[in-house]
Amino acid sequence: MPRSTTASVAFAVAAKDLKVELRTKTAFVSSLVFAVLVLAVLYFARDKTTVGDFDLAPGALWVTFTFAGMLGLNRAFLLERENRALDGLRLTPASATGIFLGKVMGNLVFLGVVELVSLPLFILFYDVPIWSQLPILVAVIAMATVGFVAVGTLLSAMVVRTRFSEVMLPVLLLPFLVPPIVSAVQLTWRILALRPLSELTGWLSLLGSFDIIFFTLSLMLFEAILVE
Amino acid sequence: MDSPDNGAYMVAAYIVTAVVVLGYAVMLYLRIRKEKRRNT
Amino acid sequence: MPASPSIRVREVSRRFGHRWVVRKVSLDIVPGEAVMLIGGNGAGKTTLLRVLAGLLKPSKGTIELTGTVGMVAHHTMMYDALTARENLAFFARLHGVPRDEWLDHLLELLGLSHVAHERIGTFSRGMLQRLAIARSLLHRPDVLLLDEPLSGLDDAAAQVVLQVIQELKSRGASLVIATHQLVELVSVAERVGIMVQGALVALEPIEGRDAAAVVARYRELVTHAA
Amino acid sequence: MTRRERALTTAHRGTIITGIALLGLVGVYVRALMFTPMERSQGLAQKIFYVHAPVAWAALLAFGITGLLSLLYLMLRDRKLDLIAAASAEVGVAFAVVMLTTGPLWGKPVWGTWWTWDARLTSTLFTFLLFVGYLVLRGALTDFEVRGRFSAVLGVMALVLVPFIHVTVYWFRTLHPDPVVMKPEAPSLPSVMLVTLLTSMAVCTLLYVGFIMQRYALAVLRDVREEEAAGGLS
Repeated sequence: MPRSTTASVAFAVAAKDLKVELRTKTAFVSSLVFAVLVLAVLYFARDKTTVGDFDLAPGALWVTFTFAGMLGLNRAFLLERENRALDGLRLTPASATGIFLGKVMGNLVFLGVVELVSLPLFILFYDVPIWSQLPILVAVIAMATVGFVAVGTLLSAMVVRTRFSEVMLPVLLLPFLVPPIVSAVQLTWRILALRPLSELTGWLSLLGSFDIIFFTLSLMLFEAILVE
Repeated sequence: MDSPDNGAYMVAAYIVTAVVVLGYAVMLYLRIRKEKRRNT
Repeated sequence: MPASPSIRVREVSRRFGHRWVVRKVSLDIVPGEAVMLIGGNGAGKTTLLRVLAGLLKPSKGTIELTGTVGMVAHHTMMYDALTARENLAFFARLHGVPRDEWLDHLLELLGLSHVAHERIGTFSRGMLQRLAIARSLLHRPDVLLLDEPLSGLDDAAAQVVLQVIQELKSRGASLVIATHQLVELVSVAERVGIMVQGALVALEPIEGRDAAAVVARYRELVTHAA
Repeated sequence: MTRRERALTTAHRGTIITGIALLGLVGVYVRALMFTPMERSQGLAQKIFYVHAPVAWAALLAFGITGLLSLLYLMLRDRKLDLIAAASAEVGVAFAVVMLTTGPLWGKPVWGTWWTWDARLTSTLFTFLLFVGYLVLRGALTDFEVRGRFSAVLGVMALVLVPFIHVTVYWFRTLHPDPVVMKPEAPSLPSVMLVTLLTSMAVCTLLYVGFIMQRYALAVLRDVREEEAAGGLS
């Protein structure tokens, strides 16, 4: 009997998640609308003369990404709760690791697209030197998103099994956002202010170690959540 | 240099500490007593 | 020497919180045999099946299972937004089963070829049930667990399912079928297990008894156990 | 001794320890308010330190124990560990409430702002929110086996997160100039003040022990009652 490897399971799960999302688009549209809303509100809520673009831009970017992302995180496991599809997954020899990695990949792609679409909007609202700093900025966005998604995927696997998962996820996830999002904001602020790399290394190392530690921890703990 | 006159904050802090600690202790005691009665 | 059992269940119990839902069930099933489980709602049939399937760990007792398991439950365990074929292809991939011809055969077998490319969100109860059976057969399981396989099926669809059960038995699979519809299923099962409040109060060969006789036996045990 | 009897004795002993600790707290109040000299530069408000720091210590002790027991629970799956971890979390939250109220009361007179975003105060705030989330999650799960597993997972995640929060807030914090005079680390205290501080810490630790014994016993009593109501495995 051919075995399904963790990798093939992960890709199958991620592909399925994204295919379903492409068909339904509910979570994607709501995340996007939310992102635009937050960007617009923050932009129009300030007096340009007193609050400069530099002061507001990093915060606006990360508030948008964080909350738009949180909106979409539950989707991955709500999908499994419908028709108890998760039981179908558990009936196959697919490992918990494979399923977790698949869900994380699905969420990363989902969030990546939301970020990709709202970034130009962000540039529209705030004239900050994005283009020259794009590579390092994208790297920081990617790192923060990985940390945020790894923890968020683990927590949403638990939360969807309670009655009020929509409210519960932000409550549990907020403290976990402090290290990655604060680092990301600090890095974004310095990047946009064209500060030398030496000023970035501290926060980059914090963000990097958060990603590595929490990705591994979430991976290992996911099995304890899946088994009944 | 004479010290700032902020004794009021100290009093407030000590009162708050007492209220919360005592409040929690009493609440615990009552919850246990209620449970004891339901448990016989 | 009887064939070695494909399922060996020893004193299995399972609780949710403090409530014991399955109590000290022991049973052996040999290849090619179908056992019918009957009992009221809350008798523990579904929980026992989920424990046998490995979805729930037994709180006490042990299960030895040779070969692979397939299950059909109340819920379809599939994705409404995907088509019939996409669902099967997804689970086939997780089972590591090469797709294509085997999938088409299953869809054919269960009379779903004409709707293979439609989203299952639009399917009727009967179509979903048959697709769920197709999904449970993807990896050619040695043991198949069916929870109310005929519920919500019209006569034609029920006949298809009964045919599939016969065919699986002839190819040496073991089946456990939890059901309320005794009439149709009594003909395909060798033995009947009667569950009352989580306990297997009886496990007897059917020996050609018809549905009415089995129901009478069930009532006798239920009143006795109450 | 049945499980219920053992729980009743634990509750009883816990109540006694809490009683003793509360008396100790009265002693600390008397000592701090009357017999410990006022710190000249901060004034009387500095005395808030003698309750604020020990309470903060007790809160972090409680949360640390919850985290460690959660890790042990995931390995040993012993329900006792789960119930003690939950009890410790609740007690930790109670202490954190005291810390988060006395903190600003101390910050305002001494540093001019209610919330100084001081590294330790802020990291305790987020740790407090983390464990409030822990209790909320427990409340939302009815089956005790799932509740035990899920809260243990969150407990372990929280244990690893606390140092991260501290570093993040500390780095963030040191970027802004220090608002006024003194940061609330434990400054080198003259001995008489130090003794007050240490006795207060001892009292708070004893209080923690009393509270956790009571809360754990309560949880066991409830569990025994539910178990009997559900009937055995006969």
